[in-house]
Amino acid sequence: MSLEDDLYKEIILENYRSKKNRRKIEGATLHAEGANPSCGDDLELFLSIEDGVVADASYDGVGCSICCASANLLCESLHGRSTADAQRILGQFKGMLLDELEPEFEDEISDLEAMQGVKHYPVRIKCALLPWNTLEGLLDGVQ
Amino acid sequence: MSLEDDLYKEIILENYRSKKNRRKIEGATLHAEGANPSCGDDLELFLSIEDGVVADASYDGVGCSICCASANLLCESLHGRSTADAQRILGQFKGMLLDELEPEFEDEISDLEAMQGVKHYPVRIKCALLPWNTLEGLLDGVQ
Amino acid sequence: MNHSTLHTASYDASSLELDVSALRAQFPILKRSMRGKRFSYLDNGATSLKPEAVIAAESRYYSELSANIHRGVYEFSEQATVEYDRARENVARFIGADRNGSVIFTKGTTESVNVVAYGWARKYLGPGDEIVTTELEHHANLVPWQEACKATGARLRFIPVNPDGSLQLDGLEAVIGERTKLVAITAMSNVTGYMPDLKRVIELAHARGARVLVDGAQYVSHHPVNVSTLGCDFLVFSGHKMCGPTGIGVLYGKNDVLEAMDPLIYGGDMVSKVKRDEASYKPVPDKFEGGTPNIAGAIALGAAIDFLSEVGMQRIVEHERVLLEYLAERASRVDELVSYGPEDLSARGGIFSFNYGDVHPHDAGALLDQEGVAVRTGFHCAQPLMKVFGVTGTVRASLYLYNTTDDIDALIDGLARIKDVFG
Amino acid sequence: MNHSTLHTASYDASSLELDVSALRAQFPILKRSMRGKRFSYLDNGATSLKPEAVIAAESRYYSELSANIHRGVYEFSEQATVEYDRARENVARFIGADRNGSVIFTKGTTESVNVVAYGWARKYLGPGDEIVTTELEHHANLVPWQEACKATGARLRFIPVNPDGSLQLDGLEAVIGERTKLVAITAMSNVTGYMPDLKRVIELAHARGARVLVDGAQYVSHHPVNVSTLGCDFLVFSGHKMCGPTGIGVLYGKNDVLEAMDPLIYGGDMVSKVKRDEASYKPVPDKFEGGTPNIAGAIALGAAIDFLSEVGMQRIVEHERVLLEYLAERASRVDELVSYGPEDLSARGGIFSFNYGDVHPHDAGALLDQEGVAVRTGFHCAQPLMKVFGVTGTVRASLYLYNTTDDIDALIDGLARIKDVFG
Ligand SMILES: Cc1ncc(COP(=O)(O)O)c(C=O)c1O
Ligand SMILES: Cc1ncc(COP(=O)(O)O)c(C=O)c1O
Repeated sequence: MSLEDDLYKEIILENYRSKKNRRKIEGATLHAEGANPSCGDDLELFLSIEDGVVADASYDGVGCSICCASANLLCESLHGRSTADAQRILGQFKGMLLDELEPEFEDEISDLEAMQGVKHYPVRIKCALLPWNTLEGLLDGVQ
Repeated sequence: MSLEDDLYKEIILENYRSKKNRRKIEGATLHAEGANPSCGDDLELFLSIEDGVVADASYDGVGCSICCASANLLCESLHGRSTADAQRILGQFKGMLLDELEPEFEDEISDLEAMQGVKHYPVRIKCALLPWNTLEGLLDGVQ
Repeated sequence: MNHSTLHTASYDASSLELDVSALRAQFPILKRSMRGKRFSYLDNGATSLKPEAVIAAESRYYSELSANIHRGVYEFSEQATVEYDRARENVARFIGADRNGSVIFTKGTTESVNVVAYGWARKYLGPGDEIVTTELEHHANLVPWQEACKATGARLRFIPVNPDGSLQLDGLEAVIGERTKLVAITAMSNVTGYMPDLKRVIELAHARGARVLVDGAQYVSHHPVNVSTLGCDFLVFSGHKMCGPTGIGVLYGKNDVLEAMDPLIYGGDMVSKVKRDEASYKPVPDKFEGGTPNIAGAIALGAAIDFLSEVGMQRIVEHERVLLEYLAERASRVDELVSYGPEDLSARGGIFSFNYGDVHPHDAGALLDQEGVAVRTGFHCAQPLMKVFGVTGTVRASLYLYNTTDDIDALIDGLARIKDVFG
Repeated sequence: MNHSTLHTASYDASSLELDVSALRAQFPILKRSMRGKRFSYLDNGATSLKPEAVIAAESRYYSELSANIHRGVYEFSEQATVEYDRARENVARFIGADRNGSVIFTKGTTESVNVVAYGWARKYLGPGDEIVTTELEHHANLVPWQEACKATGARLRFIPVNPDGSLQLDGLEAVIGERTKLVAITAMSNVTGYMPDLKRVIELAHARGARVLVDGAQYVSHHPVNVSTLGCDFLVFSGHKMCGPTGIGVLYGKNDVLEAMDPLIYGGDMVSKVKRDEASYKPVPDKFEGGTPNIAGAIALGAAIDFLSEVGMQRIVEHERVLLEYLAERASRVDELVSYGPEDLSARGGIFSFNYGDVHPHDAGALLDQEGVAVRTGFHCAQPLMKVFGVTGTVRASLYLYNTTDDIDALIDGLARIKDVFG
């Protein structure tokens, strides 16, 4: 089990470095802050919803590579999805990291599986989940 | 080190069984209660002082053999003594049990040395000291 | 009459539930003698002996991990965190907690009760409210409520005790009423082993809208427990009485109650965001575990629970029942012996309190010590109950899984020694 | 440039105060490797490793005594009581307590602070009163005072921090004034190792009639301490950071203050007489030790103190000083590294906090882990200080007696790995 295989895979580093979704959305429909203060992770998540579909998603803030990569993947995977879809993806993602469930992501969002290796680093699970837990709070507000 | 040599010497058992000083003194000059509740020791100490001299001393209550024997020896050793003498004996007795000091009791009260063996049974030191600590409180009141 | 003949006849080893000699071999201290005699440990009510597996679990943490938990990004810290969390799950499973309840680690039963007395009672109670407890409680389940009443103006009421040490449950409706906000009751008296009908108390309390805290310090170590079916709101107990280490205990509570409560100990690890003038707190259980916890203690408590589960709690109950009956039987043939507690042994766990003639318990205990027999003497942190019995103390023999009839024989035979000296 | 050449030249092993290899042999965990690499433990600020003597002291209590203390009339209980009391005396001697002060066992620094925040601050403070603390405190020495202020109406004030993490003592008279009733201050920052001039703070506080609580969690494990000459009213620290076990800590206090305080934890062993509705309490220290204490933990803390005393606290100070200078020197040659804390190393204990470029501390820590290097990352329970530094966290390397230049080399060399991945 090497760190590069599990945690610092190229795909994670790419998502960490990507600035595409790292920005604020002015006038976002949904917006929330999430933090793991003891790690020093502090993110904001923005969603623009149009007709029940995620038109745009972004994040901003400070976080470790795992947290930011996870946030970027989250934004990527939600573009153009219904909030019901978002719920389903969220459930799969959390199940993958918390309940050892084998995820069944569609091809377009199969990059999310890259986060599976985080399971072997229990303290980092919290980092990977921070954006998703923040999303959960937002979606709960929608229903 | 056997229990009969240290703790349950004949002299201690005799003093425990003796009823001579086990009584209340009506109209005692000094009177106080002392207790080690967790052991179930609960004694009253009575002193009659006349012209600065202990005319009579007695105790009453519930206590283990060590506690009662110690109380009886206390009463025996104080009869006819000045309160200053009582202070000195008290100091010697506590020094014997707490500070490993070699006591120098006069012949008439050398029975007090019988309590020295209690030192080897740390929990029982509290029992042996209960009447004397009660005396200490009484004498502090005199000065 | 000849006791030895008697007991050998009616209680041979085969009637015991457990393979005691195999179990005894797992407790290093049982290889020792005390005062040159076979060591008969009958002070399990005070604390239990420790099996090798528990001692090794503590040592192993220090020799192989040693790291602090939470926030650690390196292997040993991660592993320590995993083991600490696993110990918590272990405890939860052992007491049958479901997802509506949580296990909080404390330093012992006493701290657990205080956490509730501060964080719940002081927060919610006021004048006119009542806390109900019983006259047979250990001071740990009495004094914190006295203080909570003093602080809030609530009133402390008592379920009274019968002369035999059982509770007067007939008048229960008169004690637990509309003003009752909490019932704090022991699952098993540490003086007599008496086990009150908790179900009945909990049902009535809940019907009145009151919460129930069960003091399981004596019970949990000796009996199967399922908090979900029992329905209590809180359960408190100590690791050291159940083959676990000192310095670790448990507060189980229902989540909704725990979430609404205030923490007792403030500091690191229980806060989420700290500003200069205020802080916000983490969810249960972290909120109640400020500071570096007893990591080795929690992990070793987990090992103790594995050990007990393997032995089987129901088998421990039955083993102790046989021994208690044997003890009561032998004691009944000693004229000078007065014992305390309900005659119906089926309402009692493995505890036997007595006095021998008018020999002070301290003296009886010291003479038994000379025979290698360890008993506890005194008021057993239960002064109100001593008052009911009209004594200042008792001698208490308390049993556990590694005890045998030999221990009881040593106790009863040791009484002859008392007669020699004080008779 | 070639670092290895540099340090080999200027810091050969002979400049170290301690015979480290003999010491290291006494720590079983140092025989292990982590992630397949030599284990470089630089997380001593979180908790220390344990020497065999301490691990054995705990095991020995369980294997040879196991009994509960107080009230026991049999040999093993008497002996356990003697050893527990001796541990207390040992601690008192170690911190130079005289007969005007007492040592109380708690479960750790955090509980110790809370005992004072409840039993003293909540009892004596009210609106108009002030508690003074600093911006560099660990949450354990901050959050309890926030809560005490909330409960009493007192006000919390801060000695401010300079940008380098030292305290602004120049304006001290403006902060510690006539309304100040308590000053709660660390003896050593767990983030930077900075050690404030306590003497000056204590003198001013006492001149104003205020009490002083010193948080010695980081300091006491690494430096000689004498509370009698220091003059503080309270000193708090944890066993697990000083080669001792988890679950045990110390509250030292002056007797007159302790006697007048209320206890925090109510229950058995701390009461003298208990009636149904009220109880009276034992004298110090028993009053503060309700319930069965962490007996094994206290005894093993005594063993840890014996171990440290034998090594010699002054030699530990000097050993760590050499290592800290070495670390600072090597770090100064790493361009991307930003460190926090006063430049004057003589005002600092063996702690070094830094960040590497804009790599998140968590990532830096995880990569160092792969090199066998254990560091702590995050906010170190000191959020207000993180704010001063303008960061959300740091990487912290903290030293102890068993560390060597090899550990520091592994750390600095490990930074190259970070560059590979994130550079
Ligand atoms: C300065 C300081 N104070 C208090 C504490 C809290 O100590 P504990 O977690 O042992 O209660 C720590 C340790 O993390 C510390 O470094
Ligand atoms: C019934 C009962 N409750 C509470 C306690 C207190 O437990 P601890 O001393 O472990 O806090 C005890 C043990 O002495 C007990 O027997």
